[in-house]
Amino acid sequence: MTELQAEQASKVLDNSVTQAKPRPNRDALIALAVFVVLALLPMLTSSKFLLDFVIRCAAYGLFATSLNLLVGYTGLTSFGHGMFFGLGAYGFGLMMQKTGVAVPVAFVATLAITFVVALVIGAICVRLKEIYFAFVTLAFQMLIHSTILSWVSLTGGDQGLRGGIPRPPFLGIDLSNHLHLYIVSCALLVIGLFLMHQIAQSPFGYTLRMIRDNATRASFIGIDVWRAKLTIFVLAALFASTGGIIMALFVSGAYPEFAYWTISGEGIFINMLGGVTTFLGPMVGTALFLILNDTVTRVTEYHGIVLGIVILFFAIGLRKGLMDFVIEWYAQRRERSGERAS
Amino acid sequence: MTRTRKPGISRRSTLALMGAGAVTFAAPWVARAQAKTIKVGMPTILSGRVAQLGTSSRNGVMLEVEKVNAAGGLAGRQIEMVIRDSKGQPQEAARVARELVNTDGCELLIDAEASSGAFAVHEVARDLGVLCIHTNSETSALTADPKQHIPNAFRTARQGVHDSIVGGSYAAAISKAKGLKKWATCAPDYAYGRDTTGEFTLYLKRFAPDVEIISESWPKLFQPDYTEVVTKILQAKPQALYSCLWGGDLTSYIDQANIYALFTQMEVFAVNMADYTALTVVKNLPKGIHSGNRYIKTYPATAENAAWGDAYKAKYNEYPTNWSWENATAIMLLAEASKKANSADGKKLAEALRGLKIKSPFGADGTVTMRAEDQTLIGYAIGWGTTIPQEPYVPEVKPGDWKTILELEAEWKKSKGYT
Amino acid sequence: MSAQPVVQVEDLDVFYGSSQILFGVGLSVRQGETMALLGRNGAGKSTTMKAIMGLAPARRGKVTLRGRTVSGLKPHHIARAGLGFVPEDRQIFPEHTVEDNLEIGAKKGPDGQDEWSIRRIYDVFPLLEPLRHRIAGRLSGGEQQMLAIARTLMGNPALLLLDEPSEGLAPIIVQRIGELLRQLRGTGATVLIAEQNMHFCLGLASHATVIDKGQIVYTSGIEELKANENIRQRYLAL
Amino acid sequence: MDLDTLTGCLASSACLVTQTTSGFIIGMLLFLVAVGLTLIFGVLKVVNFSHGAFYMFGAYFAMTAYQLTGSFALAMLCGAAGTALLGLIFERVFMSRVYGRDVLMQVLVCYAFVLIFDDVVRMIWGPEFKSMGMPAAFQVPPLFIAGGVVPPYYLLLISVALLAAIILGLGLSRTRIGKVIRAAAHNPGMVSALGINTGLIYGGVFALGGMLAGLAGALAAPVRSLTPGMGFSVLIESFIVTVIGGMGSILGALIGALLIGMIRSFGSLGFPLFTEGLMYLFMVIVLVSRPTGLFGKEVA
Repeated sequence: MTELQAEQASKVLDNSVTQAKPRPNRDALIALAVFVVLALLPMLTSSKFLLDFVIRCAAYGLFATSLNLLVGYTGLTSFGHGMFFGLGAYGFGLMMQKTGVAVPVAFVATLAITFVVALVIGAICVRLKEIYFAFVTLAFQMLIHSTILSWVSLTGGDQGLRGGIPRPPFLGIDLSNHLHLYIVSCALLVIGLFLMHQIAQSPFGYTLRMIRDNATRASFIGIDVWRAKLTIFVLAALFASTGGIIMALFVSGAYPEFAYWTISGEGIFINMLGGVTTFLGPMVGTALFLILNDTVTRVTEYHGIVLGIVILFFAIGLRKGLMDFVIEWYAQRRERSGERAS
Repeated sequence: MTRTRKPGISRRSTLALMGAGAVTFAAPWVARAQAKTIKVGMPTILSGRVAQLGTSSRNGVMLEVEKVNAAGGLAGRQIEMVIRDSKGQPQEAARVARELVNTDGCELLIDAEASSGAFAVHEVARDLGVLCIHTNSETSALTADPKQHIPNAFRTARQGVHDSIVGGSYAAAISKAKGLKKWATCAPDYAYGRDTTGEFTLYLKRFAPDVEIISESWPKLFQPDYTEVVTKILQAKPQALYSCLWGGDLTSYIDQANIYALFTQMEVFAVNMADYTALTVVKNLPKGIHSGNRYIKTYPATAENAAWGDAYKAKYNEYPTNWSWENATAIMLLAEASKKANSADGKKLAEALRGLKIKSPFGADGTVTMRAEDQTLIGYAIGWGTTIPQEPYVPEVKPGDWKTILELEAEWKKSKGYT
Repeated sequence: MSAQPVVQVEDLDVFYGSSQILFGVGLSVRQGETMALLGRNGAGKSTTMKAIMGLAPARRGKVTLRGRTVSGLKPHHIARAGLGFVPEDRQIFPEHTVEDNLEIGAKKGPDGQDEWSIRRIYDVFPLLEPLRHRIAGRLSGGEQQMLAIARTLMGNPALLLLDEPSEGLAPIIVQRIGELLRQLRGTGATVLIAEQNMHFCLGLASHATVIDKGQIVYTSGIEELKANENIRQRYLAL
Repeated sequence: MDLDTLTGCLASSACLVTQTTSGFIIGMLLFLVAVGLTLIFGVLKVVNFSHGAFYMFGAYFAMTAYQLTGSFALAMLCGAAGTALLGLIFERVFMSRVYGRDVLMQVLVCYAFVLIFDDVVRMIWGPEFKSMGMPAAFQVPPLFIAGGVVPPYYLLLISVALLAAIILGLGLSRTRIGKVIRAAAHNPGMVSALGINTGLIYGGVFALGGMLAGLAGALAAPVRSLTPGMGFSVLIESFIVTVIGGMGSILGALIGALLIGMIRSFGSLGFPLFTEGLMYLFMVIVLVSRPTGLFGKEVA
């Protein structure tokens, strides 16, 4: 980040600091309320399209929000975050296809695998700064993608995991039932967002912001920067992996595209669309991105041009994500009305 | 945006009009005749590296849909195609397929995806139970593997194993005649390339047991530069080379191998050469490359086939591709099945499709059959010949024998544990 | 001395972010003058220099160079209009040789003057000549300062802006730089020097302006400043 | 793995010559693309993700010019000049707005143009792949040098690329404009305070980088198929090259490109199924042991 942006970003975040102290109970209540609303949605509408949309939002949203923990909160520009999305999808899919364990077991085991892989890769990557961090994460992503393509006997190569992912019912939940899958995806999304919000608002979260703004100063006051970066790298990987698992369940398969750099690129694009200075920016970005993708591919096969122009509008025209823009606009309005009042 | 080429304008605007007509402008008109129309969803690849093939799939379908609609549609219901781009990404293909059924109300699916997309759409078909015809995936396992089998999915594409049996026996005959013992292979490093090469060499060795594979190259799909592959093959000094590179990769490879004079040093068997997308593009096409037919209007050498190829060319100003005929066949089969079932209902159509034999310009004997046991197409024209640099490109095609193909296929299935 | 000032600065306001650094700064330097801009550390000297050069954005105010308004122009336009800037930390190109540095600085003056050649630079800065093929990053601080001044002179400026030329240099080197500047003054050059080191300037400048907390508080000839104990005590004592 | 073939090749001079030249061919073409990338990064501090598009446009421009005029030399010229102009416009109109901004913003602007440029090519030239064809002058049998096979066209290709490398190297170190460019890479603010229009330098460097990529595309056009999106795999490989060699270092780009060429050339003998992976692995190793690449400078 440039200094100016870091300054802007920290200003916005500082504002929210003074207003909102970590309030886990209140957050939990909000999360619960959101979940209830989402869970009641199928009763109001019979549109499978809407449910599909929410499921995809859950997969991409967890992925993009976790990327923002790195990009927006810690200043770690990862170009390879998609590898954990792919890892989640493949880990879960393979576990279900090859071992036939129960869904929750496979879920936890996949996160455990992600944890180990992220720890190893992270330990190597977080030593590097800025563009070099970006490159080395990208290189790892390509290496993993290449491995998936080459290791045909395990991964099915370019054709992905074929034959569908078995989803035996557990605890009365049957994930091959669309509605059940929907509810579980919503639950994972809400829990994931809640946890990430707790991380962001915790003292550790403020350590991360300090590292982003000035890593040298942070290390002067006794923060182990490497350790903090590694911790958030691994945590973010876990949430990205969860997103991958939801995606694997949604398409009942896993494909090399899930571990390709384009997924990381889309994650960055989503973050830019929604804005990186607010916690919910990436969620807003996810919804925007999916709506944009779905409608544009419907209308024209030249969607590259349309998407390109939209990106340019945000990057050069607006110069910030939508949520950043909204918040700034709101703050300015409040300031102006404040002036008028005084 | 300026469009430079004159012929391009007319072709593209036809495409645009057609696409728009099918998807958008038709909507109000359709609304009035709601009960009469049947929506058919078609996820395919309209952007990215293989957009050309996706476009040709769409062309193949639309050419036939017009005929079917003019003749009264499917059991009296006009077909309305809803064609969407999946960008070649499996997860998008799955998403689009779901959306086509769930939101757009499509009652049938034509899955014009490449292999990985086809497997993704296959899962959607399994989930939703909608009638789905895979038109492009040649991966044998899609229909041969009983684990994949679902009653509502069919395939109208050629099958890798059929191709390899014919190619293997053709190549073996030439090997014996010319004493070609040392072979090299060069195939794109992905499932299609690996499977096809494996099966080809399997049958080559079966028919000509003294053949030996002395060198294998596995360039990446869409690799721009094949120099190291070409020189590696030159080093190995084989007497013959097999390759299942296709499209732009094949033409790149030929251009790059040409300047090393590779084609004068060995017999080349390139299964995907005899396709107009490659034949018309390569500027200095070497003489005498052995190739399997993909789509070529002179084989089968019938008036029907030539007429179909010309009609396509007249309409789209380019020749059909392998994917074109495969997609056209799907519509032809659906039309016949709806006549047989006197219904456009997916379940009834599926029932009618099983074992259905129809007249077809692409049939080896003028007919093609949707085999009931594994719901895949057989009896299509398949053969090998050698190329010349100008039309008709492959003057003589030696047809494959379907009796042998079916026998060996059954044996192959057994060896894979599929039966 | 001509009546028209070479540079005229009026009412300059500069902000960094939301904090204001300069408050209505105004000064002018006439042909042949050497003006010292004096003030404590952080008083706004460097910012004033940068604002004149177009490197710091002025929110309000006007800079006129030889009768032409240059405020708002890009730095390279301002340089071509005749301003030569020697920054505080010298900013020589460390990977280039001494001669390359001079070559990069070479350009004609605003009226097409071409008084400075590499040859003449070596005549005026004889110390640089033996170093001509040396990588500039390996020079000593004093040598780098000389090179920075020489590089700017290669652009034939009508006015030379020197930002803290004595900073961080050993007294003996400072003395040498001082001699050099006196020599330049002898050639009729017009100079604006920002300095914290008052004594360095007293023997060098013809006029002085004192800045404090972003505002100009005093302007006079150098002799008057020497005589004005009060100002020196209030604004310039360390 | 097929180590026998590899060791067998290393023992045979014919094989060594052929594979080494093939490594050179791959490497030098890659160098032309990568050097533009590294130059743009070095001076503008922008990672130009749209660089592959210039390679693509170079090839298409060359093909069209060749079809219209039948002159190979004109085709090369059109490929290079057309992309230089495109680079200049792209930099002045769009990239210049995101200098000094977040890396993400720059990447996004480039990403936007990757999408846009591919679609523009698809609109103008159609989605089908095309072939320019080898000029008659080069449709000659290959040469045999020490038992190795070398096609004459590739000799031309290597010579042009080498010439470009030499001109570039000398130009940057010996001419005033070259010195100014290097100075601007180091300290653009000071360069502009000396009266030099850095915007012009930036535009020029971008045009130069685009031109080199376009020249590479034009040189590749007779032997590679042309299709929208063809720049992508070339871009990825050029990235590996610049990252290995060190972002901003021209010598690094040369060495990196040749290394990748040799890895590809000999790797395909020894590790036919993992040649691609070999490149990434090498990149990871270099990045981990020397984050700034082999010839990169420590960033301040």
